[in-house]
Amino acid sequence: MNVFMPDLVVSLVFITYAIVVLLSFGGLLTWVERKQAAVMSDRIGANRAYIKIPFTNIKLVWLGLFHGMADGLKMLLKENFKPKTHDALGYFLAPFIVFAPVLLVFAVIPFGGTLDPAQLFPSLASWFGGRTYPLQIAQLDAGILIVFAFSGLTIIGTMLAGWSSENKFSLLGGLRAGSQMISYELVMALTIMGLILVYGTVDLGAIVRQQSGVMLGVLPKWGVFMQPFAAFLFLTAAIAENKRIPFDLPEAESELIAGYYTEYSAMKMGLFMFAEFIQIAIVGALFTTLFLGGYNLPFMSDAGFLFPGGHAVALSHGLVVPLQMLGFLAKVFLMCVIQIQIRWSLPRFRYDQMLSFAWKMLLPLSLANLVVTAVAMWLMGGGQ
Amino acid sequence: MSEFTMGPMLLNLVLWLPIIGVGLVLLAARANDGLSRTISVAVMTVQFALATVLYLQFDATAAGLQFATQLPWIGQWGVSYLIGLDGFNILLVLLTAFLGPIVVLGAWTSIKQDVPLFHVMVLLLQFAMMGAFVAQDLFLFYLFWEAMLIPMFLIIGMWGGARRVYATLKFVLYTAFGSILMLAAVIYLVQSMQQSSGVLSFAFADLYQTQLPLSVQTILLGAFALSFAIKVPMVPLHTWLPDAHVEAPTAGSVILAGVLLKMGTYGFMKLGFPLFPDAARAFTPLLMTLAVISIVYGACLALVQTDIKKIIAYSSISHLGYVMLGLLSLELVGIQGAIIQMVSHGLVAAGLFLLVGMIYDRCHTRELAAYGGLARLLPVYSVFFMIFTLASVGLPTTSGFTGEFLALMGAFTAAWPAHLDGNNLPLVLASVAVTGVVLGAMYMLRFALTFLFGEVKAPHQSAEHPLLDLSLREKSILGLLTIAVFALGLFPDGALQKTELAAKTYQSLVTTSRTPAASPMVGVTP
Amino acid sequence: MTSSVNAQDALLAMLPEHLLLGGIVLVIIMEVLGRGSRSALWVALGAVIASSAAAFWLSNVPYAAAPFAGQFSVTPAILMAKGALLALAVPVLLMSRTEFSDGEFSILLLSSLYGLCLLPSADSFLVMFLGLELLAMPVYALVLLAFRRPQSAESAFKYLVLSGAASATFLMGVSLLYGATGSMGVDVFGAALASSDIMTRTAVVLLLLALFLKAAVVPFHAWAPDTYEGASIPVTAYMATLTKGAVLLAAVRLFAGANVTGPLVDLLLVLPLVSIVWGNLAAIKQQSFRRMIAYSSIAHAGYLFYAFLGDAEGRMQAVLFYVVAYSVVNLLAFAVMPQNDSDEQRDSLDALKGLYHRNPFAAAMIAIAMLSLAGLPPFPGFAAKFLIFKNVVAAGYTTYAVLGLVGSYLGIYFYLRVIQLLFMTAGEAAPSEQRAGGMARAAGVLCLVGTLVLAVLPGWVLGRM
Amino acid sequence: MSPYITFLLYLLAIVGFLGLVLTLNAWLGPKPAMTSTKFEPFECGATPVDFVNVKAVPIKYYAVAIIFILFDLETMFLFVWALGARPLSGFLMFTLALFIFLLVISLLYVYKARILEAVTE
Amino acid sequence: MDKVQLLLVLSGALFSLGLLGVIVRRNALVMLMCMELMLNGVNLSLVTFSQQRGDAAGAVLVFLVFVVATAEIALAIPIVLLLVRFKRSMDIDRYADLKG
Repeated sequence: MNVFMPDLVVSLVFITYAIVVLLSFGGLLTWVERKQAAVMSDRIGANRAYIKIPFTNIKLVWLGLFHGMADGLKMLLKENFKPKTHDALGYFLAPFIVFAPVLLVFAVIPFGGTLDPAQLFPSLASWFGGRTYPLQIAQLDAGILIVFAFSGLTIIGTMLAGWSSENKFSLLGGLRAGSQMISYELVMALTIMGLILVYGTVDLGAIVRQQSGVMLGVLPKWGVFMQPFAAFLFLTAAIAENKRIPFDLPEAESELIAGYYTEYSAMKMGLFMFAEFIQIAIVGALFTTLFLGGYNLPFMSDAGFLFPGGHAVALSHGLVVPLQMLGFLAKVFLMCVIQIQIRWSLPRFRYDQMLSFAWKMLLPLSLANLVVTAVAMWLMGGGQ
Repeated sequence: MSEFTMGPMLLNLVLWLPIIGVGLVLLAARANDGLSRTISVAVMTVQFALATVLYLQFDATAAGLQFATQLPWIGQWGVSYLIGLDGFNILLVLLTAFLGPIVVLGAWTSIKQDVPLFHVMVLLLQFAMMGAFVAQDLFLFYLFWEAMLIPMFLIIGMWGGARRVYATLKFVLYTAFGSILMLAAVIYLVQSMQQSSGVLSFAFADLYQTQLPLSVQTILLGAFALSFAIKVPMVPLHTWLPDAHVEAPTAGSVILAGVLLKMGTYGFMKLGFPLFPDAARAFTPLLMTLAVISIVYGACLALVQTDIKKIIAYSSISHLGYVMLGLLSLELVGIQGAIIQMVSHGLVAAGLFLLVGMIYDRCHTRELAAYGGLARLLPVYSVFFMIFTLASVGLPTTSGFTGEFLALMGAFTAAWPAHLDGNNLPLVLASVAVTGVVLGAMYMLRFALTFLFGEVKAPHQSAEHPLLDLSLREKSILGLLTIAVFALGLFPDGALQKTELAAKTYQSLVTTSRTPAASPMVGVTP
Repeated sequence: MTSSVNAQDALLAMLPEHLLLGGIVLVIIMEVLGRGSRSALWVALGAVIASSAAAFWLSNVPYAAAPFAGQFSVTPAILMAKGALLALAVPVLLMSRTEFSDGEFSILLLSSLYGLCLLPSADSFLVMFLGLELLAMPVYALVLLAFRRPQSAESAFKYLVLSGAASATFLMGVSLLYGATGSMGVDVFGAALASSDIMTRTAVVLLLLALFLKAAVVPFHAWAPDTYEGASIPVTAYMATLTKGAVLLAAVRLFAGANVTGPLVDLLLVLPLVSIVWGNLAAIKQQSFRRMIAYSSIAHAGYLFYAFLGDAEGRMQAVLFYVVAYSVVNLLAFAVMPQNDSDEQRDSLDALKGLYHRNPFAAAMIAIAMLSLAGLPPFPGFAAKFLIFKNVVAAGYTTYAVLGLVGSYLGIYFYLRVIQLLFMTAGEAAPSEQRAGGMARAAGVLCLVGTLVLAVLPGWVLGRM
Repeated sequence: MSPYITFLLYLLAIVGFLGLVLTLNAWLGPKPAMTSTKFEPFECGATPVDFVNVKAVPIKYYAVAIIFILFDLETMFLFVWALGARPLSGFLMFTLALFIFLLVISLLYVYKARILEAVTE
Repeated sequence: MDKVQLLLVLSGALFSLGLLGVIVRRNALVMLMCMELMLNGVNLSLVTFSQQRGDAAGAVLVFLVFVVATAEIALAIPIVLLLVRFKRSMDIDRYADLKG
């Protein structure tokens, strides 16, 4: 029986979903960032862009939601400037190397539970042959290692952008970005070490599955409750890895203009910006997967809800899957909002402070976290 | 060697005394040069006295080693510290010990720089030479044999003449080349002995038992012979010797001619021929030819030299040819003659080199043409010079006569039966060798005549610096040598007795065939 | 997997390594606390001496264990080898005092020694590779550490690239062998020697080439002279002696019980011979002492590989004895080298002219070292060479033994030339010339004692190996 | 279907998207003539120091890179340890303790060497 | 040609290419890259064999190779930088103060 076609179709659907979701998140977050800033500073913002329906006077403002679209359009229509001296190959490749890995990371993140197409489309049951699909683009065992591998690529892209532009400020920005990102990359990897020790796997799907159910009677068995400290460290490191305020030194406008992408314009510059916003979502997704139970909703299993105290609500598969997907998106969105909240709340670090914060603060703390986790597990009987 | 008695102790003392002397000289090195000289001459004298005791106590009738010491040394390789006296080495040990103080006294004033180092080197050399003579273990022998190079290298290189570095490198490189091949042969010999008989030992006595096919014997003898022949030196491997002698300081020349050259012939006698008797016999004609060529060629070269040291150097080549001739004759008389000739040449050449050194110290040139009529200026010197010249020529009553006569006699004794069998070569060779005696007389007398008589010439002398005759020190060392030369010439009986048994042993070893019945193939080269 | 580890064995069998590790950690801690500089050397010395003593003690017990089965094992002979090599590191540390004032040298040297200790014990290629790298890697840094002249960087780079390429070659060989046999154990190498399978044979050739590269055997020697020249004296001494010895011990472990047979034997016959001849010839024209030593070490690598022609059981002993004898005298020469302001001057052979008249002790020591390296009796170099050639003859390779000996004869000239410069040539001291530092001289005396012991009592030493 | 193929498809889709937008931009964007002023590197509003821009990278940043590489390797080993540490025996705890101890020592050494401070000095 | 052979040929090609590069290329950085290429060829073959045999030993060695390669590069880069500073060039033919 040919299993290739159904697999291909499902994969293409997943890929489309992922790209659409991530791109919309990226676009949406530009608006969220503006809007949230406005709300926090008690002003009305991002309300000018609109679509005027032709031949009427109706302007669709929709809370300024069209700002994101306008940005995108504007960048498409701008002049594609290239500096006089630059390394052509590096200059051309850098946006790709920055942008692509960010999206690629999503390949290993499960954005929902297991899909059984036969239940959703009974007519196609025989075509699918009873195969089920976890909602995840590529089920790679290496899981989290893939995440780190590809976020590492971003560093190269960033530095390449800075170096190939052959501008002093770009170079400095690139170097700062490089040393910052590698430092926090390291911290990020160390923070989840405790989690990996607890779960005993690096496969993100398995990690999420282990987070279903409850512990201590009421609490969802989420990573954040098992490793609260790690969650905090991870989020900090992830924000820094994304070069967001308070760690935005590589592109500090007031110091370095735009850092490594000073010499980029139009859509190429847009891609750098876009990548940053998408990465907010990716960080949110990662955090959700690792610490917030992923697509798991509290007290919910594949069969429906089972609340403490014995109340049970049965749900059909057709309901469970969208619920899980929505739950996942909601958690991710929440995390994005938190990140933007942080962005508007904190001042920027000084460069040396930023480095020593990584090496002298987060790194020892994450090591301590690992040791404490290990000791606790050992005392509790070796984590059988 | 069943019990540890005074005898072995004495031999050990004789051997190790120079090392004690080295320690003392090093301790005194910071003080003054005179102390170094005194220490080393004292040590050498004591050594000579003890060696004399050994000589007197040596039992000429007893077979085997005397005063032997055997201690396990490198057990894994079957190497032991085995030393002892036998008829082969007793005379040479005595000669070495006798020349020791003479060398030091001879260099008393001529060595002015780095005096402590000089004495350290002389003492080390003395130790190595003594060790090579008394060693009864091949490994030990090789060790001492090679160890001699280093002090000699420095003695020639540091205190020698203008081209000393060239000469000393040539000396060492020549000698080392032979030694390397000998080392390979030693390893192969011991290894094949172990494989065929299961005995892992370097002791000469054990090695004399080895059975080897003729082809292997030939190759091994070739390696040994190359090493020894370079040391003797035999033509055509002699070219290092004139250079070394000319550039060496007097003391170096004396040691070189007096003892070091004997190493080669001693090696042939003790090792080369007895270890590989079949090959030795097979190659006797070749070796004998080379020996005779050495005699005649050396003498011819000596005849045309203008450098006084070179004359004596080439005469050494000629004289040692007789030793080889005697050894190869395989006649008792010839073998004994060879031994006596070794000692005799040691004494005579030492005396001649000392004499040349003394005149060089005074006149700073070695050109024969620069001298003349010294008999008028330096009467005492001239007397001694005549004595040693005549001893070198082989005048009866001197040691030179005894040695050469016996060696030639051996050659003829061996040649006659062969001649009757139709092999004329030995007879021809022996006859040619006799011409060497005549040539010897020619070059020595030419030397003495130009040197001592005729127009009075002596460089570097003036009214302020008159040419002084021999000092008491010089007289006494030459006197000692003269006594020895005459003693050996007039009363060779004692020496002959002590070596008779050894000569017989040598004879029987070399004449007994030792090829195995069925040749075991050992160490086949892939 | 983990439960099979016997704690006591793991502690005892690796005691020398543990002590070294303790030393490293202690020195780093002291550096961190800011009181390293002066006392780091003493701590490192203590660690090396302690671990050497531990190895000797365990060897004498006698102790044998395999705490990590299939990875790491010790026997009395191996422990003896470790102890001997570690003891040789003591003079290196002592003579480092004049060149390096801070603790980095000690840390790097101890790390390298740790790798050295792993090599003779390695049961699997994993450990052996780890050992080889741990051995070499700190040395790259050491070459660069005493940055005395621009050439240091160049020499470090050359060493790194060549050594890295050698490691990769080694690994490729390991990989192919692993593919062919399915085992990572070093024992498979011996069986592979005689194999006719093309993959296995390629693997063996690659492994041999890697060893030749690491040990600087002609034609893979070009890095050695450059690297030795650019490094400072203690580092050159370390590279020329211990590193080379460790590589050879690794080779011994690799060949294990195997007699050299099969079609690849030619490789082991010809290249070492060429190495001997070329090393000795090329050394003649050198003007720099360290380059000369480098070429001499190339020749000595040839002798050492000759040992592999001999029977398997005597190999370890022959190699170890040779390495010890060769190292002791090399270290002796380096320890007493007079100091000079500029490294070039210190290194030049001309600086040795007439040294005897200025510094008789140093001149005598260097002379002894040269004579021993030349293999002249009664110095230990002779006994070592004798042992190796004896084994070669016993194994039946008489022709090659003779050729090797003749090759070694070629070397005598340039060693004697050094003595000639020391004793027979007049030379003025450079204005900045000083005697070697006190600690270095102490190292020299230690080496002298070692040399004398090896010269006078080779039987005693051999009996213990 | 192998997840790697899916992964590759995903990658292709992303690169395709990128190519699309960049091509659109190149096609749609204006292409005015270049002027020399436009080519001057922009340096924070000040007159450019030098028209030839720099490519040389300050060496001090390499120090950070190197310590990152080294510690990242340690992390790799920790990954392996964490994955393999089941059941968590005393011996494994001991190995962790040893490892972390050495890690901390080297971290302290990094602090002591002032590599981080050097970047900004 | 099955998958294993293909992978082995690839790894051999990588290795040989690297080796060739180390020998013939004159740019210091390229030489280092070629060295890494050799190691990557090795890694590929190790992993292939490890998979083929279902044995972890090969994969473990790969880990060690990672470490070593990284440490080597960590050391190599500063050395190259020093060289460039002294010679103003990455061409190793210009590093001829020491003639091998």
